[in-house]
Amino acid sequence: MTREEMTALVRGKFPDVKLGSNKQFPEFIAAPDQIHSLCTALKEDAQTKMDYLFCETAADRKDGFHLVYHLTSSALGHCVMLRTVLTDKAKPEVETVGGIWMAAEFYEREIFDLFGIQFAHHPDLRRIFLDDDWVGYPLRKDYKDSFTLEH
Amino acid sequence: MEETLLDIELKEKEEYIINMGPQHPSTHGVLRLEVCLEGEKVKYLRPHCGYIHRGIEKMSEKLTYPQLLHLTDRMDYLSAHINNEAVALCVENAMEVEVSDRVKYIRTILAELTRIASHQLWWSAFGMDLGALTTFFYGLRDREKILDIFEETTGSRLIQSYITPGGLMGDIHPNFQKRTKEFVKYFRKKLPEYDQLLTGNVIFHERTQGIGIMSKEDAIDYGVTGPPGRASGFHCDIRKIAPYSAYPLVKFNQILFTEGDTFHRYLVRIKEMWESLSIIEQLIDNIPPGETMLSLKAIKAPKGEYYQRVETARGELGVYIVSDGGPLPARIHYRTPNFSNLFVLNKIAQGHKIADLVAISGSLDLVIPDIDR
Amino acid sequence: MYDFSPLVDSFSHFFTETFSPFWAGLFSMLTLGVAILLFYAVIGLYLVYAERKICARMQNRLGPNRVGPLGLFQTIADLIKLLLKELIYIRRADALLFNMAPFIVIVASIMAIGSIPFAKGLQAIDLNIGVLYILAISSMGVIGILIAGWSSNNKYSVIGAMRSGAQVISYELSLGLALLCMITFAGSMQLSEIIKSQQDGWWIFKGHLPALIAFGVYLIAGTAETNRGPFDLAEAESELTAGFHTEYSGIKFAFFFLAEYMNMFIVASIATTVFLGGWLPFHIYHFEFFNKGMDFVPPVFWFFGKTAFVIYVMMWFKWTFPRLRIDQLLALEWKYLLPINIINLLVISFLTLMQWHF
Amino acid sequence: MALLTTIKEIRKYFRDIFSGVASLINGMKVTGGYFIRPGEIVTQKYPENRDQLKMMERFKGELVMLHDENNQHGCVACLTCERKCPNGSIELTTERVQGEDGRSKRVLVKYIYHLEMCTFCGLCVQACDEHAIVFSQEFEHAVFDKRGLTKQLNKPGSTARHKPEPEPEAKTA
Repeated sequence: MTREEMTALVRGKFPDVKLGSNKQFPEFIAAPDQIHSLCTALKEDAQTKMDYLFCETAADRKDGFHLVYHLTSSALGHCVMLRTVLTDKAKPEVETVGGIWMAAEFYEREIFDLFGIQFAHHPDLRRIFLDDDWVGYPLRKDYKDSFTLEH
Repeated sequence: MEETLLDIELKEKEEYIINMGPQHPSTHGVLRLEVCLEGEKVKYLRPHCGYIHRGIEKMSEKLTYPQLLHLTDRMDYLSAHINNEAVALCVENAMEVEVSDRVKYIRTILAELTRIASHQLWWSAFGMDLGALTTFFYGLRDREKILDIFEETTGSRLIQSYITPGGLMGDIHPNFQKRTKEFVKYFRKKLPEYDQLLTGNVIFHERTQGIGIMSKEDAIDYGVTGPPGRASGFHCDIRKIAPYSAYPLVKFNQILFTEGDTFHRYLVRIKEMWESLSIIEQLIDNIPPGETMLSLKAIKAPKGEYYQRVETARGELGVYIVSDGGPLPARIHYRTPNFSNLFVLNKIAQGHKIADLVAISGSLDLVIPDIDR
Repeated sequence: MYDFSPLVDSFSHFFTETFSPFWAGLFSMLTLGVAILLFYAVIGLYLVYAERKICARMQNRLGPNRVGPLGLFQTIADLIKLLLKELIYIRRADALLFNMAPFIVIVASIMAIGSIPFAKGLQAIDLNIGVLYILAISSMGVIGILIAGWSSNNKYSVIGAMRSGAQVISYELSLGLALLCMITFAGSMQLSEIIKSQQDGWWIFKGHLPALIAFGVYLIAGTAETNRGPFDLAEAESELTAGFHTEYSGIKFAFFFLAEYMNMFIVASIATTVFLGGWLPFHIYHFEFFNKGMDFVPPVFWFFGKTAFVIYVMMWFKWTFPRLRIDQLLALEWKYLLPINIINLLVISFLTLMQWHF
Repeated sequence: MALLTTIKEIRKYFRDIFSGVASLINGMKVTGGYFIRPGEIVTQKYPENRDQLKMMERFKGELVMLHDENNQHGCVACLTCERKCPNGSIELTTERVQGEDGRSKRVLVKYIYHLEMCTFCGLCVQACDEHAIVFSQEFEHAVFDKRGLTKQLNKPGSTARHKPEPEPEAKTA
C-alpha cells in the first residue's frame, strides 16, 4: 500500500489525524485519546492489517512527550509510524495498546520505567529495568541524580 | 521491595516458586525467572530483567554518532558488528550519503561471519543446556577461527567497534579473504559433525520436538523475530523484507518453518549457518576496490527522525534516532530483539517440565545485556 | 596360576596364631577396612582424573596438566582443597539428616566393594548371595541422596532428590533383571561361582545374543543407577544448579563426588564379574599358544582392564549424549528396557533349559 | 484389522529402538573419533608459551605513544583524541610556549591514559593525524593496584618532533 493510499484511508476514518513529515514511513499524528482507536482500526482493517508492532518508544521533546509507534503488516509488508504528543509533562497519561499487541505491554512497561508515562488500563504497569524504589524517570531531559555529570 | 498484588496472591495459594537466576547456569547471564511449579510442571513464570541495565539509551544522548559504536557493541555482544552496522546505516540514511560497494561487501561478510559465530556459541550453549557437554567445546573451537579473522582485521575479538557511520575504521587486512575462505572450507566440513552429534540424536529429538510450540500469531503478537519467529512461520527476516548493505546482491533463502517448536528453532539456526556460508562465498571473491571511509566533514544527522532495521543473529534490531541537527542525538532508542523474544517465554513454557523450560529458553537464545541495554 | 588365597590365608594364620581369636578377628577386620578405604580413595581420585582426561581428549583439550606430571596430582590437590574448605551449615536445614546423608551414600558404596572379587582369593567376603548383596547395598545410596535433598531445605535439592528416587527405584528393576539373566546361565549367585562358570568362556560370548542384550541393558541401567551420563537428572547442572548436593560444601560434597565415581566403579566391576569373566583371562578356544600367553597376565590386570573398559564406555556416554527428561527416563525404563529384559530372561531360561549355550 | 495395526505398532516399536540406538552410536562416533584422533588441541599452555604468543598486528592492546630514538614524539597537542574519546580515558595537559617564529604554540606536558576506562574503540588512533598514538600488542594488563592502570604515555623528558611548518600560501587559502 502506497503512502497516498494509506493517508487517504486513515484520513477517511479519522479526519482529525494530522500528517507527519517523516520521509521513511507514512507518519500520522493523533491526539492521545484517539491513538487507541486508531491502532485498533489499523490492525483490524483488512486493507492495512497492521498486526506487528515492531517498535514503541517515547522521546522527551520541548512540546511534551512524543509517543511513537512503528507498525507493520506481516502479510502485506507496509509500515506506518504513529505519533502522539503528551503535552502535560507533569502527568502524562495515555491509553495502553497492550490489548491490541502483546508486545506493547512490555514496551509500555519500559516507557513507564524510563519516562514515567502512565498507561491507562495496562494490566501490569511496573518498573521493568530499574529498582521498584527508584526515584525519577531517567530518560527525561530534566532528570538528575548523583551520577549526572555537568557538561 | 514492595509487595505486588500478585505476590500476596501467591502467598495465599502457597505455590512452589523457584527463582531461576540471577545466577543460574541456564539463564546465560543475569536474568531472573520466577517460576511457579506444580510438581515439575511450570504453571507460569515471570521474567525479571534489569540486573545489568546500563542506561545505554541515556548515555547515547551524550555521545556523538561515531562514539555510539562502543555502546552498541555491548548490547548484543555476540552480534557486535551487526549492531554497529545498524547505527551506521541509520546515520548514513539520515545524512543521505551512500558508502562504497567495497564497504557494503565487507559489512555484509562481517555480519554473516558474526551470525555464524553467534550461532556457534548458541549451539554450544544449547547443547550444554540439554546436558550434552561436549558440544560446548566443539562450538567454541570453531568459533575461535572466526574470532581470529575478526582480530586480524579489526583488532578485537568480541567487541570490534569496526563498522562506523561513513564506512569502516580501516581497510580489511590483506589476509582477510584468504582466512575467510579457509574458514568456510573448514566449517563446511565441521558442520555435518554438529548434526551427527546433536541434530540426529534420538534423545535430542525427544527433548526438543513438540516442546514450547509458538504459533505464528503469537510470534507476531509478541514481536518475536529472528530464528524463533521464523521457526513459527513469521516472515521476519529484515535481510529479505528491507534489504540493506550487500544483501540485495546475494542469493539466499530465508529459512521458514511452521512448526514453531524448540527443535525447529534449533533447525533454523543450523540451516542459517549454511546460508551464511553461501552468502560469504558469493561475496568474498568479489569485494570491489573502493574507499573504506567516506570523507565527511562532520558526522551528524540533520533534524528529523530516522529508523533503521537490521537483522542480527537474534532477530530484528531497530535503531530510532531523533535528531535536532546537532552533533549529539536528542534521543536514541534501540529496539532490541531479545527484549521482545524474552516475554513470550511465559506463554510457550507453560505446562512443560522444568527441564523443558531450560530447553525453551535456550532455544530463544537470549543475550541478557541486549534485553537490559 | 596367580592364586591369592595362600597369601590371604597366611595373613589370617598369622593373626590367629599371634593373637587370641577375638583380637585376631578385630585385627583382620581393621586391616581389611584400612585396605579397602585406601583402595577406595585412590580409585575414586584417579577415576576423577581419568574422567577429566578422557573428556578433555574427546573435546580437543588437554585436561588437567598443571599439578604434577600430566596433572596426575590434580585430584589430590582438589581433595586437599575440599578438606580445607569451610563446611557450610544451613540455618533451617535438618542438621542431623543433613550431616548424615553423605555418610550414608559413601558407606553404601564402601560396603559394596567388600564382595567384589578382584582376583582369585582376593575378595573380602565371598557371600553365597553376592549379587543380591551388592544390589541391596548399592540401592541404599539413594536413601542418602533423598535425605540430602530433603534436609537441605532447598527447593532445587528436593526436586533433584525426588527425581533421583524415582529414577533409582525404576532402574533397580532392569539392573536386577539383567543380572538375573546371567545368574540363570551361571546357576549361582555367588560371585566366585559365577566367575568359575566362565572358565571356558565369558558369558557375553557364551550366551549368544541374549547375553549381549542383557549387557546393553545392564550398561544403561547401571549408568542410570549411578546418576551419571545422560541420566544425571538428580544433579542436572543446567536445570537444578547442582540438584541434591547444592547446599553441601567441603568434604561432605567430596563424599558425594567420590561416591558417584565409586558407584561407577562398582557397577563396572559387577559387569566385569558377571558378563566379562571377572579376573579370567581372554581365551580363544583351541588356540593353546595364545591362551598360555594370556594366562601370564596377572588376573588383577584382567579385572581392572575390563573394568576400565566398561568405565570408559560409561564416560563416553556421558560426554556424548544430552540429558533425558524425567518422564522420558521413566518411559525408557518401563516401556523399553523392562519388556526387553523380561523377554530376554524368558529366552535365556529357555536356552539354559535346553543347554544351548556353550 | 486390529491385528494389522498391532503388528504395525510392534514394528514401529522395534524400528524406534533400532533407529534410536543407531543415532546414539552415530553421535558416539564423533566423540570417539576425537578420542582416538584428537587432531588439533585447542588448549594453550599460557604462561609457558609466552614467547611464541604473538598477537595480531592490529590487536588493540593498550594505547602507546610512539617515541623515536631522539626521545621525540609526534603529538602536537591538538586535543582531538581527548575529544573523540567516548568515556574520557584520555586527559591531556598542555601549555602554551613561545615558538621559534615568535607565535605562541601549544605543546604537550602530560598525556594521561586511563586504561581502566578504555573501551578500545580505536577512535583516538583513527583521529590522530600525526600518527602519534597507536595500539600496542600488549595484553597482560593485570595489576595489583588500580592506580597502575593510569599511565602517562609521553616519556619523561620527551619533546615534540618538529613538523615542517605548513606553507604560508596554504594557510591563507
